[in-house]
Amino acid sequence: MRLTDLLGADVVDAAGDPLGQVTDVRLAQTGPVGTGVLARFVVESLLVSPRHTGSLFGYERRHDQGPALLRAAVRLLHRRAVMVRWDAVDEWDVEARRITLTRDHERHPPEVA
Amino acid sequence: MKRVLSVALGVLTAIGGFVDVGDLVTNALVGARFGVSLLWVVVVGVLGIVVFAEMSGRVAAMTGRATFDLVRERLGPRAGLLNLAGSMAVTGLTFVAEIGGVALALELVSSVNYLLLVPFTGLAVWLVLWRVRFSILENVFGLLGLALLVFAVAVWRLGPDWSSLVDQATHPSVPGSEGVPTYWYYAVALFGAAMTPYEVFFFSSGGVEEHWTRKDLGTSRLNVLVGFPLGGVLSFAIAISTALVLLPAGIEVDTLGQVGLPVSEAVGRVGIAIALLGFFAATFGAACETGLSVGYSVSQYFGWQWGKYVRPREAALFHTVLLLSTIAGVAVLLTTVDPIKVTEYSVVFSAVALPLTYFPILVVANDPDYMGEKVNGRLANGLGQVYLVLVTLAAVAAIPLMLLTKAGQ
Amino acid sequence: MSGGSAGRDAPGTAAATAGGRRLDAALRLLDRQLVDRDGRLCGKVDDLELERRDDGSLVVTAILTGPGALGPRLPGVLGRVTVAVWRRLHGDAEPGASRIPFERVAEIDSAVHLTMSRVEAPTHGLERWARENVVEKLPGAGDAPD
Amino acid sequence: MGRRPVHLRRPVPVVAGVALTLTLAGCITPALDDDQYNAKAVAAVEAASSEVATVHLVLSQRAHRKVTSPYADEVVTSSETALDAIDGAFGAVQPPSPGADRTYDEVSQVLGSARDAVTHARFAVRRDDDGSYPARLAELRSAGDDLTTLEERLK
Repeated sequence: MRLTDLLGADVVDAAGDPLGQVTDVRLAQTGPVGTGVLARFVVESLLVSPRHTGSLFGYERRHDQGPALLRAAVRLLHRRAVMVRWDAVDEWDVEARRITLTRDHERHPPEVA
Repeated sequence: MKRVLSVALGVLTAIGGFVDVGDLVTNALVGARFGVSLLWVVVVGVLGIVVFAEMSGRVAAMTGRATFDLVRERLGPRAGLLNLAGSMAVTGLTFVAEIGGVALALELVSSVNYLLLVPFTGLAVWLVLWRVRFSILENVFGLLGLALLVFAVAVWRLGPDWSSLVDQATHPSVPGSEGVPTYWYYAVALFGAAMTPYEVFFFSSGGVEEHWTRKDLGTSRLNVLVGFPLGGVLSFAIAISTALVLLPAGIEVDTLGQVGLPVSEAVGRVGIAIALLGFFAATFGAACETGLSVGYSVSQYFGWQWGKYVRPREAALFHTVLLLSTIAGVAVLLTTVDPIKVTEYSVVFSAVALPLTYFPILVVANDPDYMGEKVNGRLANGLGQVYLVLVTLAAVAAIPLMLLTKAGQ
Repeated sequence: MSGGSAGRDAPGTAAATAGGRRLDAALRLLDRQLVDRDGRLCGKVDDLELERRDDGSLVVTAILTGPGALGPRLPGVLGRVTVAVWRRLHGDAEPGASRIPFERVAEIDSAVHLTMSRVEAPTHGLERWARENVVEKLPGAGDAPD
Repeated sequence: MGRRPVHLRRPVPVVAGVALTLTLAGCITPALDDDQYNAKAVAAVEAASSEVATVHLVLSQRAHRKVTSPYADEVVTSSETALDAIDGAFGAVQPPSPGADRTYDEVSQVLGSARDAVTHARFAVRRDDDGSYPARLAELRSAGDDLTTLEERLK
């Protein structure tokens, strides 16, 4: 499997209602650090937004990144962006590029800091 | 002392390297047709290139990454590839114009038809790209380019009525003999000539070539903040000199030879010899810069090793691109297209391509993950946003104006 | 540098990964420059290989690079042509993308730094081809610029 | 990522195509009525005026030894070539009505004498014949005046 199998996949809740598509994948470092090489990364959560445009600029995840006009425009486009944890994924159909979330999944704000 | 010298050298080469064939032809042409009524565009354009070159230089110094490297990261591979194709079309066209400009300058010296000089010029450009160290290339042509200061001397010796010039320049109006769309067409062309995208590719990649780090931020800024505006003064001088000599005589510029006539008028034979040296240095230096910019951008998109800081065999794909683009540039000129016409189109298409380059730079220069505390301040962002609007307007207006005015006729 | 993206309040911070670094893959890893242990540039992060573990977790196992990874991300005909040409050059029927195991990653900042030399990198083929067939045929290819 | 439609695809080839067409097409397009023909006549006369003025300027500079002989030669020769192209391009346009034939005759005659004046200037510059410069300058001035007069009448 590839990262790009996840990116752009449709995300629906347990009832089949769409949340949008995966616009980014948050990775978390695991295991010991300081061995001279980076430890593994695991998929921690998915950034889900109704649209893709402009998400590569990162403004929906940062409220302090300028310039203001651009930030406002991208944040408006992505105002419904949410973060869902990978363990809230009930089913991932790689072929159909479709991810179904569990009934009790939680939606978090996408801010990084 | 050594530090002062190296800073001075940087500023001088930034001045001498500022003007290329696009600035030369467009400013001369506009001065001869519109007098000083379009000089305000040069001011706007020079401020714009200062704003964005400063950003791209800061990004290069802080991250070690040049502009196109980051274009793909921020736009993704698809939009990045489109951007690459558009930017390469424009930079390639400029490359053709510069090689043609060198050949035309040599024709004025040697009286040999420029078409015979084109293959020789192409070979010379390629040899410099292949063999000559980056700093030598930049310093030699930058310093020789200062010969264009002779246009400023010419203006001074022509002794214009300064108060009336200032008045016309600050209260611009469309001359009676020209249509409003034509005026705006040339406004867009001048803007494109001043803000040519390759200057930013080259400036940021040059920073990486010279291994800039955070310590070089001051030097890089000084080059941009002092060197570029003073380089813009050269553009000014060219436009004013043709406005003073060619406009009253009813001469429209369509050859490089005509661009030199105000200098011979005011300074005589020594003047024209210096101007020819300046033409040669400006076009040859810019031919190297645009050629390198093509190689830089393609390599940076795909992540290949690029640059003149390694041996050619260590950057084989980069050097293959340089070789092929030089051959292609020579081939285009050998079809006998008029290099001056190519130049006129290249500056207008530069205007079309401006947002492709400047938008991603503005985003990256604001990203704290790359830039740490050196992200854009209020001034850079304020100006950056204003210019983003301006370059978008120019890009949108360029083609309709070109069709409407039959390319400025 | 990218360490700044470690999110204090990032959702779902499990005990095992507490304090660990967070990276948004598309924003911080994808399309980033690869740099070998000698500081030479050797391609882009064109994709990442993911592997599903028994516990349901998804682990990043390798960086995918070169035409086999970039091709599928390009639009329509261009993407198909890239993959087809890659196949033809490669000789295998299904060459897949070139893999760089994630253990070979030393550091991620404005570039992805590897612990290997670019000569060992799987995408060195095209560069090698250009070197042997174009650049080394020209005089002075091995000289430092003067 | 494979299936999202791509919206941004076409501009580059279109832009390049337009550029190529405009560059290659030059300026010969048909004149559909007398007004268009007249506009082309004015454009041709204007362009010729600029060339004659160029030669006049460089010749007077040469007379005062402000410019080297090869440079003057280059400038004069380029203007001569340009005049040929202007004449050729205008002559290639079919006059749309018999009335326009008169415009053709007038323009063609004035362009012809402009061409002669420039050619004479070239002879003088290549020979570096100082004594003949005043006469050549006068001839160029007169050709230039004729062009200006005609341009104003056609407008």
